[in-house]
Amino acid sequence: MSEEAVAENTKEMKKVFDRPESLNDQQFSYCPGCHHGVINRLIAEAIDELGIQDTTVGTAPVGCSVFLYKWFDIDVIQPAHGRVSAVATGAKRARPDLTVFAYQGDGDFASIGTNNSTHAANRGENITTFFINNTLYGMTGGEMAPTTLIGQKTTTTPQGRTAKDYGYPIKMSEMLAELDGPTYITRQAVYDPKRIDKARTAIKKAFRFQMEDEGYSLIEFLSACPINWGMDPVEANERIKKEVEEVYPLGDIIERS
Amino acid sequence: MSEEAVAENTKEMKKVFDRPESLNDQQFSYCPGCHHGVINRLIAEAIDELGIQDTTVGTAPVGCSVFLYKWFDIDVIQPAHGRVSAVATGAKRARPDLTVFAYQGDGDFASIGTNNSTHAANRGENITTFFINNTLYGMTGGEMAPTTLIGQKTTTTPQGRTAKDYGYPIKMSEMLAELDGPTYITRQAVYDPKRIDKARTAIKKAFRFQMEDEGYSLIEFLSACPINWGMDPVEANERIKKEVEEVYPLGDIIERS
Amino acid sequence: MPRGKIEIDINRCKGCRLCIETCPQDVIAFSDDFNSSGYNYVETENPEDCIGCGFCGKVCPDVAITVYKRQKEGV
Amino acid sequence: MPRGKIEIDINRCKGCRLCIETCPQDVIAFSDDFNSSGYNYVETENPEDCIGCGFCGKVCPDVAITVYKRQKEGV
Amino acid sequence: MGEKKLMRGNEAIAEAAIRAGCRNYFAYPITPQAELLQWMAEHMPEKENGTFLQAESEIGAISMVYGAASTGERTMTSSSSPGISLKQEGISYLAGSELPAVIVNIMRGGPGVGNIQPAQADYFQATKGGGHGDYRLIVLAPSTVPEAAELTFEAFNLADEYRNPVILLADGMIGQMMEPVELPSPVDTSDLQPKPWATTGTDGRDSNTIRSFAMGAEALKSINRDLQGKYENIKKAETRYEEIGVDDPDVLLVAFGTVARIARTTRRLAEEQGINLGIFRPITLWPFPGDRLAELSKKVDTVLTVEMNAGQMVEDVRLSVNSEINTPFYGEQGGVVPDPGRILQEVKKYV
Amino acid sequence: MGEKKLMRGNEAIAEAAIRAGCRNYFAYPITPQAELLQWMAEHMPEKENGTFLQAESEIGAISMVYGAASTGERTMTSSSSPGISLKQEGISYLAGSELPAVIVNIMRGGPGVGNIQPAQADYFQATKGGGHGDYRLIVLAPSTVPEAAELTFEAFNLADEYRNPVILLADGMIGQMMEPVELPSPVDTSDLQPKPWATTGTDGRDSNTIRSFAMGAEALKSINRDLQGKYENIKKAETRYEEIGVDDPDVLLVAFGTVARIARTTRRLAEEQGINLGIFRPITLWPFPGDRLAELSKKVDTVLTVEMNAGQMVEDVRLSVNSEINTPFYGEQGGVVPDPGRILQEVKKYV
Amino acid sequence: MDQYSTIVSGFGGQGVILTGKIIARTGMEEGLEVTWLPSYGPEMRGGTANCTAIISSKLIGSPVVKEPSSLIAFNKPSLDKFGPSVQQDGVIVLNSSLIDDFSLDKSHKVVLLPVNELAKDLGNQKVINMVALGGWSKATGKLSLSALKKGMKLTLEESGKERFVDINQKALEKGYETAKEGIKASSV
Amino acid sequence: MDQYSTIVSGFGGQGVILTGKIIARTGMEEGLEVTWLPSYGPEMRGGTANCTAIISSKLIGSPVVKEPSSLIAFNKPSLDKFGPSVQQDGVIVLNSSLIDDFSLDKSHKVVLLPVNELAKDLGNQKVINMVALGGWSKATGKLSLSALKKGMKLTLEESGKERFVDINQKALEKGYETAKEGIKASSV
Ligand SMILES: Cc1ncc(C[n+]2csc(CCOP(=O)(O)OP(=O)(O)O)c2C)c(N)n1
Ligand SMILES: Cc1ncc(C[n+]2csc(CCOP(=O)(O)OP(=O)(O)O)c2C)c(N)n1
Ligand code: SF4
Ligand code: SF4
Ligand code: SF4
Ligand code: SF4
Ligand code: SF4
Ligand code: SF4
Ligand SMILES: [Mg+2]
Ligand SMILES: [Mg+2]
Repeated sequence: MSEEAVAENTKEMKKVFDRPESLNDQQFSYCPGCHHGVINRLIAEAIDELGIQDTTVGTAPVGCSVFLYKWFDIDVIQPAHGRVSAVATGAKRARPDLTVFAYQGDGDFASIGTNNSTHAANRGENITTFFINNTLYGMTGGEMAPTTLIGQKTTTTPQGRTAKDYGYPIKMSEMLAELDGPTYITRQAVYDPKRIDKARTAIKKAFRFQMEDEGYSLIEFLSACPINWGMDPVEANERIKKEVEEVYPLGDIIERS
Repeated sequence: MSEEAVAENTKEMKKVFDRPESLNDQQFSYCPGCHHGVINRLIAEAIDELGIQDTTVGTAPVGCSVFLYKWFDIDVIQPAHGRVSAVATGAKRARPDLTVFAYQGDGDFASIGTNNSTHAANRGENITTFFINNTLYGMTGGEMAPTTLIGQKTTTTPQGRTAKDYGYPIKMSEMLAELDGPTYITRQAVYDPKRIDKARTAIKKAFRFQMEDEGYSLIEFLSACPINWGMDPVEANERIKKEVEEVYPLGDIIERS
Repeated sequence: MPRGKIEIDINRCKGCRLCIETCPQDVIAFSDDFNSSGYNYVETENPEDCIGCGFCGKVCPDVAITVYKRQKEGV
Repeated sequence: MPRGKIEIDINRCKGCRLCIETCPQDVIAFSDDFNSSGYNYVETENPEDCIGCGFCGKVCPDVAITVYKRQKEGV
Repeated sequence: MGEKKLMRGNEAIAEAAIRAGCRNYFAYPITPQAELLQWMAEHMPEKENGTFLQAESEIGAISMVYGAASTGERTMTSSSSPGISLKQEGISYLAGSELPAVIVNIMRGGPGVGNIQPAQADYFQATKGGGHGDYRLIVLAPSTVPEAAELTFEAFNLADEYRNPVILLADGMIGQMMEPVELPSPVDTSDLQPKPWATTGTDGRDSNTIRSFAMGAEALKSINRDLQGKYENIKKAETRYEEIGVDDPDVLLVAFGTVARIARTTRRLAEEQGINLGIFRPITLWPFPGDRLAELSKKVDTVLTVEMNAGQMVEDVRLSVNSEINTPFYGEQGGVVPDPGRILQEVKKYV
Repeated sequence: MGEKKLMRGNEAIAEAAIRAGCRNYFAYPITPQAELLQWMAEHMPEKENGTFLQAESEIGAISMVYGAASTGERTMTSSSSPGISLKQEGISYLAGSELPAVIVNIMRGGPGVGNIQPAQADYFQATKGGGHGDYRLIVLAPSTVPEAAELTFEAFNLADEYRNPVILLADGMIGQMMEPVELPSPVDTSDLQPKPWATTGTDGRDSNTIRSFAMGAEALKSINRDLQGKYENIKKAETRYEEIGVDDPDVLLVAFGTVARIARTTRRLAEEQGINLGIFRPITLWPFPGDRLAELSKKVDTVLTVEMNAGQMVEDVRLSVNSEINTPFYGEQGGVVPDPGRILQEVKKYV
Repeated sequence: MDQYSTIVSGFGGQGVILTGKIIARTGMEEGLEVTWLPSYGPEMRGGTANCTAIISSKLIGSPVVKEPSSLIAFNKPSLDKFGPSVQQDGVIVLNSSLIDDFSLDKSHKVVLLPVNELAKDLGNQKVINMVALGGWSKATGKLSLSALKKGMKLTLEESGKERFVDINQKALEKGYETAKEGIKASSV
Repeated sequence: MDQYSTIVSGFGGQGVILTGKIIARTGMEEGLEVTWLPSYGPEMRGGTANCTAIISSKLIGSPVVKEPSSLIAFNKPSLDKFGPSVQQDGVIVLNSSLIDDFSLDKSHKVVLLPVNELAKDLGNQKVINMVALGGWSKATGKLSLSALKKGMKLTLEESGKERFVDINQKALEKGYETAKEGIKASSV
């Protein structure tokens, strides 16, 4: 359709869905069908809606979201792998007036960063953490993560993960919910519009807790990595519904405000 | 009483309590009334009773038990602060035929070492961990640990720990019990003969699990640090009963064999 | 006259197929072409069926879709 | 004749008082003296009351006590 | 200035940091710097927006410093040798991201656990880069407690001016001993230079990023070139040293920190025996005052380096002076503090 | 030996380690060494008692190595620059405890995240001690994939012989490239020398302790003296280098690893222009072959050092040769691999 | 043979990496010195990939080349990036299915191969790379078709992909044959 | 005044650290250069403690001394460890309540003070250290009793322990007075 035709046609139409303000006009470098993109957009939407673009500082490390600083039109700090929770803690403690979020892969949050993640949660740091659980290390070549499911083949579990040798899929959200520090912990998915709406609501809620000085929130996202799962994006969505949710059930885990 | 008199008198008497074989003839360097000493002895007794003195390797780091290698007549590795679970993992994986234990303070296990501790537990490493929770850093001068109680004064919380600034006493045992890896997690105390007997039974059980290839065991001990608590040893015992147990209840948390 | 309308930024599209699967009206389909990044992008095949539900935009991981919806009378 | 008996290694003793508190028979008490490490150690004050229950040994953090118990007949 | 207090080195450093406007201190306990945390725990909460946080680990602490520094606030961490080793990745990140921050290393005997006695065996780590990649820290080595306070204060200014981490390299003796200190007057934090590069929320301006990442080789090369350029500037402007009796010495002794103060006693003993011992004390270990040392070395046959390690700074000494000059080394290790008389024995070998 | 395979550097290193009897490998993924883990994940479980364990972090990995090495088993970890920085405390512990272990660093651009392109900017860290305290690693720098395999194999022997950690210092290019490799024949692990010092359960003998701790200063000093003594022995026995065309060169070029192989192309280009370019390639970066270099340097006016960093090994070059010799440096950074022609330009400045 | 270097470049998924490996593997089998070096890194995520293979009768110094002897370009960005650096009289094999408009400065031997169509004819889009490699063999003459077939076979076998040997053999042949006609001088 | 160094040594809990600090604090108040250095470390756990205080009119080089000018020894191990290194003609204040048998080689000025008993007389075992310090003042003459009283007062006040000033003052006096009689030459 020609541009004019679109213009013509949209005259009486209202834009109901568009790129959020808090995203720059940059193309994501994620693979086709990767949920990082959806989650990035949802966070940007929440920032827009809460009107905090000017006062938000994101922290996002290496991992497939290594270019997050390019995509968001907000101030961004890029910590070392795994240190995001501690870096966000430092930024928030230094400037409690800012809204600070931590964006972390499962390798980052649940493996190398477990110490920093756990203690930020236990201290109830007034930050908002987005924990992208795609059951493996996307960036470095699809290695096992502590979140990898039993039987799942990855480049470092070529025969599939066995519990005997490599332990069990780690349930960080449930584990951290045992602590007294966190205010809000929830697990979300983004494979269909309904789930996406719920996830968006959760993100806003988590930001609001921070703005109201209520303390630590954690949103775990079950996230598809079609490329390393060796699936097309539609199959990858199915896998989340059928297999990943089995191990990591969706929903709020705690809310204590 | 003269030596001869003792000899005379004990003729018809049987030794019912004596220094265990697995301890050397060295004096502990712990302060008066410190529970490290009791726990060390109980571990040595368990090793004696299970007949594993020759095949046991202990790992024990810095902290007040820094001289553990001197006191035990077994092979001992001294890891870096916090790395004990990982070092024990390495030793056990290399030599699965050995019985490997990890002896860790709360600073070690629950602060700097949280990452290594959590993942050893999550992998269900076939090791036995003794976690000495004295609610602070004994060795370095009585600083706050993540286990410090709310209100407790330490050298780094001179006004008493507040939840707002420093978070909550971390319940490592409950937290790790949320994972699928561990086989046996229990919390014990050693302030009276009854408790001491129970603790001893727990230690033996944990070693047995390892010997039967059943996987990861964790025994948390509520341990008195009279010197840094600013109490005499008897008061320190009372504190455990009255205050510490309130936050960290005694008893088995999981047992899955 | 269609109730909704979408614009696809074909250079952002990576041909992941998620919008196609999600559209309740089968509005979207693969194009025959590849974009400058080498992806087989999608286009609107049945624009007239679009109801402006926004599902495609929501699921698109590359924020490649803008959605318009005809406003009800009096809005 | 006492049912039990203990030996205290006074050079190991650090005078923590735990054995004194725990002994059901009040057998143990502080000595007037200090050992070579400067601790006010403990000694048996009422040895004849000892029942060999072993409590003192169990609670002693410095493994300073050896406990003997008179054996029952026929053992 | 003005008030004179008897303070431990650790306490003097902590108080000097607070007076320099540091309001964000993150650390983990370790001997022999534990009193630094204790002072901060006591006094930081008294300050407006003052943050004392005992981190979960040294890595947590350096990461918190990274976060706080990103917002442009003055921030510090402290530790001792093993803990500083744990911070190496973080230090490389701070340097690569050009973040101002102050790191205090109260060195103890190594390697490994070692012990908790004073040592100077982390010279290489501090000056040549214990972390990965080409970066430099400004390394300040105080020789007395008052100087420890002074250099701590100065460290914050240097860090801000050059957007570079600064390390205060002292040893357990300086951390533990007490001396009379005249503390610097507190700065008014609102007078500090604003930092337009900091991540403080965009508030209208273009967004800022704090990172040490550049995907392409050419892009990272150019970042590295800029860093090296900055380091050259620092070399030119910030090299510091102290000279004692270097006009016509029989032997020139080079030492830093604790050893340099001990050497003053040696100098007195030498004098009694008619030996003129010159002392050259680098205050900045990086940038190393090599040019000045080269000049001074022309007056002597022997430049003797004394350190509490197996021979580290001596490499920089040798790199500075002509290879014809004799450059022996004497060191003690493992927490042994060299005795002034023992040093004199070494000196006498070369007169 | 015998079979020739086309292998990636990372894979060749992994397979060589297995053939050297390494049965305990612990690591954490990082580019550009990820294939090393992948190879181990695939092949270690095929071996009897073979352990591949992806650790929770680099610190976990080096600690597991500490544990496995304590039992006397051959063990290895690998990583790339930022991950190696995280291991510095652990490495200092290994060295202080005199544990044999092999550490592979496939270097990338730094500082901080840097990028994942090849670099040589961790020379200082590896050779001078990135961790705390006075210790030394044996540092082996392969220049080709076959040599990476060979030196990995050798690393295990050296580690055992001297009870010392050995680091294989290569860069992303060597890790990623493929070349034909003749692999060493596998050792029979039961033929390896027993290690009576290891913690394997007492089984009748006196108990063993693995530690790096000595409370008293004199005790730790004596441990340090012993370590230094061992290092002297290693210097004498294990210094390795390669020389190409050093009989009567116009200029002597010093380079290690990837740069040294590139310099061979430069040498060919130089030859075409009638310039005789000698190449001196240290294979052991520590111990640095300074004595041999000093000898060779007598034949030339200029010793040109080329590195993929801002100038690190060049310090060891300058420490080795007489200060009258010209010792310029040319470096590339950030993942830029120097071009043979560009190096020639530098060379020509000095003919 | 003097050092002969080839850059293979295209989108991820076009078989770039394998193509380079087969050149190196074949060279090795022929008794030559060889190196192979991939580009690697996050640009892989949905982006382009390239690698460099060098074969030589003498020891190979640098595995990186600024001016390759030949180029196999599967898409336009690849040609734009590497085309200009190919040596005078060097060979450029380009995928004319995706690259329709280009110009080159130096005098190159350019092989235009519609590899997508040719692969479609063979019934498998995955073999576009072997079609191109067949063309490269013809145009460069550095490794014979039969040598490449053997090298390809060995390479696939070593990674457990024997079942694809046949179709790839056909693709190599097809490329070789087609190139006979398709070789043109620059600048077309 | 030339450099004057004092080692104070005893069990943990005997007030060793504070004693040294008061010497340094007093010296500073008197306009002298001072240093104070504690022993530190795990030996503290129930073990012995010691510290070195130096006062001098000139800049102090090393805060560590191998041969101290004086020693205050609260127990036998302390005397054994440091006694032999005290300078010729140096002062040794020793706690005769705990040390009953000793011998020394050099000619020292030895002050025998039964500090435990003297403190008991004062009704507070905690002040044994000030009793000893009073004796040290008398025997060394380096810092006057009144200066030490002031230094002690300042030190206690700075750590919020004003309430103990009185009793400690009495202890200083008691030590000073008692020492008048108790000074003996070595080797007793
Ligand atoms: C210290 C350190 N170790 C390892 C790496 C390599 N690395 C980069 S990202 C990453 C993990 C990526 O996995 P995850 O956090 O799950 O993010 P994803 O890519 O899956 O979104 C790793 C191991 C690094 N950059 N730094
Ligand atoms: C990397 C590192 N950080 C800090 C220290 C200092 N340190 C030694 S033991 C210890 C903690 C002791 O506390 P805990 O583990 O609870 O043992 P405890 O002494 O209470 O029994 C610390 C912080 C160290 N040795 N290494
Ligand atoms: S590798 Fe996986 S997580 Fe990373 S961008 Fe691709 S699909 Fe997303
Ligand atoms: S400080 Fe506490 S934990 Fe340490 S030995 Fe003393 S009483 Fe025990
Ligand atoms: S808006 Fe709804 S109907 Fe229209 S194309 Fe998108 S998904 Fe289909
Ligand atoms: S969801 Fe987006 S990226 Fe995926 S096919 Fe549709 S428009 Fe393209
Ligand atoms: S054995 Fe029992 S009765 Fe005897 S002294 Fe001990 S506690 Fe008292
Ligand atoms: S319990 Fe042991 S150390 Fe404590 S007073 Fe009794 S004998 Fe002494
Ligand atoms: Mg992931
Ligand atoms: Mg503790």
